[in-house]
Amino acid sequence: MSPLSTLTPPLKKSSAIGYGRLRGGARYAPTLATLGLFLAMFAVGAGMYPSFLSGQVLLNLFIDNTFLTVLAVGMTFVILTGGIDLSVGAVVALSMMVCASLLQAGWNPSMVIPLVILIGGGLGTLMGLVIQYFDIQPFIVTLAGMFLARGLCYVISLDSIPVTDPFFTSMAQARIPLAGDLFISPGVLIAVAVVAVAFFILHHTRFGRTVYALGGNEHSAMLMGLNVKGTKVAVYAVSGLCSAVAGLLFSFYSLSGYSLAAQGMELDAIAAVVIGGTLLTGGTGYVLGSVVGVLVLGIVQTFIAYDGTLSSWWTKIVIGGLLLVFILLQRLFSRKTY
Amino acid sequence: MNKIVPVVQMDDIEIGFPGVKALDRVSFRLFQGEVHALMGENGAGKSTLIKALTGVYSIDAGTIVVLGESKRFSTPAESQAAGISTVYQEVNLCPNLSVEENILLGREPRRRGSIDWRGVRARGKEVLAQLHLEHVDPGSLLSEHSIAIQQLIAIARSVEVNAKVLILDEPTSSLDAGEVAQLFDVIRELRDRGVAILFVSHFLEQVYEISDRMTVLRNGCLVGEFMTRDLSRISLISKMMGKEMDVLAELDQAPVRIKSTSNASVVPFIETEGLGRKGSVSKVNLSIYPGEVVGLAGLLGAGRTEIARLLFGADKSDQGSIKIKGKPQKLRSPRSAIDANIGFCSEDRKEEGLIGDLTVRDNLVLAMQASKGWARRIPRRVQDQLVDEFITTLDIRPANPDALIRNLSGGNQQKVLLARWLVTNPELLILDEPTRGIDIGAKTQIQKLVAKLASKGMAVLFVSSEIDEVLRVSDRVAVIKDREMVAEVINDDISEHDVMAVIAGGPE
Amino acid sequence: MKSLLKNRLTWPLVALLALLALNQVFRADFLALRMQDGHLYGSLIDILRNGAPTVLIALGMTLVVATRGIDLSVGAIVAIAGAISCSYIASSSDPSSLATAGTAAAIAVVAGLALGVWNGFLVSVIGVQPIIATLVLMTAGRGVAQLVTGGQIVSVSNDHYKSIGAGYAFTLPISILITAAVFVLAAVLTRRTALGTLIEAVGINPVASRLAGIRARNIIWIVYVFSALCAAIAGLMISSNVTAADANNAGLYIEMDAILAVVIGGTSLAGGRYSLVGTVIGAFIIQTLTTTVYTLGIPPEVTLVFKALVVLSVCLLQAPAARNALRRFRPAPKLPAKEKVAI
Amino acid sequence: MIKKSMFAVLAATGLALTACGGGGASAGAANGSGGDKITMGFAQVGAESGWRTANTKSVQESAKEAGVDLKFSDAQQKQENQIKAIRSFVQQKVDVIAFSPVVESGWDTVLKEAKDAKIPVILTDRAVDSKDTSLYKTFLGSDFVAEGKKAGEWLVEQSKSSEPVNIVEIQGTTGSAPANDRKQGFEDAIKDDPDLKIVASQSGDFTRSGGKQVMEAFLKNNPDIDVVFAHNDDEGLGAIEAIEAAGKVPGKDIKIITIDAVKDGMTALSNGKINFIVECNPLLGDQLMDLAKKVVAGQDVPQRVVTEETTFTMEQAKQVLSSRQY
Repeated sequence: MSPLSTLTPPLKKSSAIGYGRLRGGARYAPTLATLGLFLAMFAVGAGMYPSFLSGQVLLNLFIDNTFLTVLAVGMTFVILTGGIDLSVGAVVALSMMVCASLLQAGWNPSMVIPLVILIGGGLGTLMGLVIQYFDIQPFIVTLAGMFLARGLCYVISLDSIPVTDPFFTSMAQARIPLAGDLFISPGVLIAVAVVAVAFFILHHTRFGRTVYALGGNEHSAMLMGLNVKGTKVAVYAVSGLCSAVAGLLFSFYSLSGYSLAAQGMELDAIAAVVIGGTLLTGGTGYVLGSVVGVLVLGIVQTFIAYDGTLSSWWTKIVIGGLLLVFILLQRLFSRKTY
Repeated sequence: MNKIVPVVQMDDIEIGFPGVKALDRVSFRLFQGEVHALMGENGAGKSTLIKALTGVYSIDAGTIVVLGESKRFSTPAESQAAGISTVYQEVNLCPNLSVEENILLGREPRRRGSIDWRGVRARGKEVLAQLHLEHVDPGSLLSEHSIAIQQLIAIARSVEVNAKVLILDEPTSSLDAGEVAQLFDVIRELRDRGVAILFVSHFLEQVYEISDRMTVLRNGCLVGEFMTRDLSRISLISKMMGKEMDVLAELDQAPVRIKSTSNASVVPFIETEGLGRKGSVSKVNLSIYPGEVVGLAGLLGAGRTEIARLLFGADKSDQGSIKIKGKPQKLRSPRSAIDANIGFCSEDRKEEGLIGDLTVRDNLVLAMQASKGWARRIPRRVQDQLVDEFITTLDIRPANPDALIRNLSGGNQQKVLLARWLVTNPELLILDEPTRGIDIGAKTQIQKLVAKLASKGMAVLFVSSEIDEVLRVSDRVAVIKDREMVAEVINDDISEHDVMAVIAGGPE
Repeated sequence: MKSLLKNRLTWPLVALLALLALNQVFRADFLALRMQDGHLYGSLIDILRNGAPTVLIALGMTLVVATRGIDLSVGAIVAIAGAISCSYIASSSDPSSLATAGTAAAIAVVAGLALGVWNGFLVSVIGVQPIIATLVLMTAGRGVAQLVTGGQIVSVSNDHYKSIGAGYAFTLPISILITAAVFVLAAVLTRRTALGTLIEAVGINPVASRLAGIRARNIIWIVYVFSALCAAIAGLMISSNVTAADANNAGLYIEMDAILAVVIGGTSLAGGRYSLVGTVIGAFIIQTLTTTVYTLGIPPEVTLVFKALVVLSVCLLQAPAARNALRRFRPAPKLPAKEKVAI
Repeated sequence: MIKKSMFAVLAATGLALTACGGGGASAGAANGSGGDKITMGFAQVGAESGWRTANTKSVQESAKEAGVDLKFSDAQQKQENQIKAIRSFVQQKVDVIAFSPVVESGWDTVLKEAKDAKIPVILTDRAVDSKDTSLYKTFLGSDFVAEGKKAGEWLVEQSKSSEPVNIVEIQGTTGSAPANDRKQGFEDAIKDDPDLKIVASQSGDFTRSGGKQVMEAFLKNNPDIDVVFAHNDDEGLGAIEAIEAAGKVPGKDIKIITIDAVKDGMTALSNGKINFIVECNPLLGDQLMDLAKKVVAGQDVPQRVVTEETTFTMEQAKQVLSSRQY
């Protein structure tokens, strides 16, 4: 409950200046609102189920969502420019399939991992090029990319392929102990590193600032002499790269390749980014907000698993309902007139 | 001076768009240390020529030589790399980023590959100070500032690069007198430092004040290059318009104001008492009578636009009251204002006026259609009648109702927007900067139209940053200062100076 | 000829015809129609009948997209409509009567309208971004449908109900006649009234539209309600076609098909100008594509790759930039979209 | 159940709205270990078909009868969700975990965690391909390959005469385990009979409308279809509609074989519209609870328990139809 009291001031502040134009502090309002809701949710869970209130439950949110975190990071880049990437889920599956099939064929992980990252980045770049140079809407190009990547999964194999490679197995089963008997997986470190790099790129490099400029006003960014074309292609490449990394993390997580894996994960990633406070119109948002968005989606699932009485359909309805609650509260806290 | 090699030399430039030749073998030169005005009516090809030089458009034929090197720009980045920096009329910055970032975007100081944010702040402050903008917080969002400040920040951005060539495309259209003077100081400073400056403006006085030389364009063709001091205003206008002097006599500068009939006995159409909105404006006591033009004068950012928006319900008021024809009324939305027979032309034509991808016809009847509701479509026959009528009376060109409005020039777009409200036959028409960024011909037409409308009994609220324009058209002038209405003067041969004195002196 | 090439409907139409021709090459009697049991029978009829739900949903989606929106919930609404009507019929005392079928359809349509009102409320009143607002119903809606059916496939045997999706009238499938009627309704609604112009205005410039006095809220509300209505009718068709409500799978991913159809038909997802005819062509391209997969005997594992390539090439054909590039093999001096041509 | 879940939502909503935590602690949901009552965490695949729902229902009802406290989690066909659910069961220290894997591979990590926490695991319905069989106690479920085989064997038996038989296959969801296995089993069974030939094979996504659309196309592309093999009843039922619409008689002009034996399928079978159904029994609940009790009590259980499944012809179907529960 104490986290809530620390949270109240910024919320109040942002709603107080709800009129007028967005001011400095209000830039963080949606993200802070989400963070507050996450903490509230955690408090409610802890109140309802005693074993909920444990550090490991919190850490499991990270362990179980490494891939989604990385996907959301890539998606944040794309959405910041005002675009969208629907292909990420399918590219995750493709990365897993390539990984699993090559490892099965006896390749060395030191060859497979760079190759997978290359394929992901390559697909992303390709989609970016089509979007930029043929001037086709990102929604459609990446939808086609989704079909293509998913289709290639089937072409590789219809059966699920187990991964038995020792490196992958060790990545999957290694436990990095923290204080007490708490632990995290190596994947969490990778995800955290990706988040850190993304944060650095977005806030401390010219490329990152161009991403924001592009989302603010593409035409102006062009007239300001920024490299709009290159940046636009690059964000899709980044998203592709992130999808590939997420695919590797998913491989570590599940030690298999499965052509139907990660279906609909693109919508989870988009939802996480938006819940985290990034506007789909571009220009506003933070990569850390997206991480909070992922945690929110994760805690909703944990909540449902702890409840354990929801039937299949009530699970769906509750997820939808909680999504709605988050959106509405976020609107409430960060209301902006137009 | 002729011996010196020009910084920029453009020869026989041709650019065509589908169906139109925008530039036809135009040549142009720009020398170091001069302010060169590019003159012409809307649509003469000024913007196109500038965009050819800044790499926004590719040229179809001709040569561009910058500092002795032949260039062919295909992106603004290339042009900027060659030392050419541009400030456009429409602020082309990113509203979602901070002021300092907008100034330094793409050129941020870096340390070991990472942006040096402290350096950004320091440099931002420095540049703002150069333009006497110390009061602007470099860390604030661009969108928090008025259009005028944004425009100055855009100039700050181009000052920052140490450009060889600085292009200012209508930089003053949203600045008030003080800011213009401030800007001109900066321009002279830069000129004396050896920067070649290309200046485009519709304000003749400003052009004569600042420029050394001018190039005149008409209909995409070159008319000629002149020394400013050798060319009289009247002959410049005749060169721009391609008309003889007697035709120009029509465009006299005498007041177009028609003394309104005595309306002492009439109830004001709208009357506000203590009207205001938190964080915006306050204490607005304004009444406008039928058949009267009331001007709103004040410095930029004084709250002129805010008052206009309150009277139209575009923003909700939270203080004071409004009476319409003597009856208290709340204006919660533009719709409620429209239902009360009020019309409003916004100062931001592009963002708040035009529906770019719709035709002139659709744009023109839009407000009327909106107030009828979607279910009752205005019959095509009636639409055609209205559109034809206004195309003729307002001289809208091209006279093609099916042209997309975004393809019209600024002045013609403005006329369509005016017509949008005129067809609804409003009792009060609020015009916020209706003549900004349009050429003299169209400007005079609009001023005359306002006078004519008032003489037919319409109440008009006329907002403009040009005090002389306000004085020419209004019967009364309300003076705004620091987001409050401070005075109301009957426009009885008062001068610009008088109004300035009120602004300077505060409430009487 | 030149204006024909410029017309934005030309390329989708060419793509559709090319696909049909491809089928004809592989199977000589593909385009043949014959009479059977008093109605027309053949692959073309199948395309019409099976494509009807997609066309219907895409029509609603077109108007939503024109206001800069998107409706991801249509698939869930399809499931809910089917679930409600079939459950009603299955539990009624007279499960095979016309009255039962009519009541069931009416209840489902009303439910669809209510869901549309809900979506419209979130988008226009609360101001939630459309993709997220409709994601709520997309997620929860299928759960609601399963709740109605108890997770089971509810089979009905009601010939009247069956005729909605599988019946024939005037030798044509009733479903396509219903779709045609909705198309006419949409066309009349948007072009005979001012709705179309106002939708486009709101989609192109919402701020200016508000200042011009357009009640954007109502307009946006109307399009979401219309979209949901179309989805509900499509839900009736889909469940009636197989005389069963499958809450889990009915209308799954149909939102993607519909959005594709809208875009292939030449309406930009950025809002503004739209083309209902283009959408219809786009939807039939997608349905024909499915049929082509069957005709050509493309194995299921490469079906998606094939679809991706076709979709991409249709979109490429349509994109002016791509056409210019193909024609001249160098990037055209593209005018930035937001830039007004200053002449 | 509905009431309780509503409460959970309302609690979450209300608390979040007023932004003051705590409160709803009295939700009263039984949790974790406690007493002699067995707590079972059950991670279901999803609710993707009627068969699956019957399966879920069976497990839930049997748990109630057997006095087992069931923690149910729906993975919505996603492996990662299932892993998360199992992990949260471990966290909650349930007595036994049962789950129907979404996919065969990739369970080692999470199952090891369960093993480390000394929680026994029972697989239902689908197997995992883990080499380490100590990770789970037993696998209870049907054999998809065998189902496909049974369908093929019946067909081989029926077509003794040496006339060529044209078969069309309507597959399940591309890439899913039942589709892959049933296809393989069927092909294995008919490969020795040169007269039996699969002339076309497409995915009908396990749905009626999928089955109908695929069958419509098959009928137009292939003039002589003798047999339809559909991977589940729903696809077969869709195919029947397409066959009838084409003016042919299902069951006579074209023979139909399906798998599952849900009620609608059995009805069609008893009406002669389907010729043969291989059963795939979803009612595993009672068997599962028995196994769970034994496992928790530390008794030995066989590694593999195959559900009792049979096949149905028209006559058999007529006899059992009235007693069919799902």
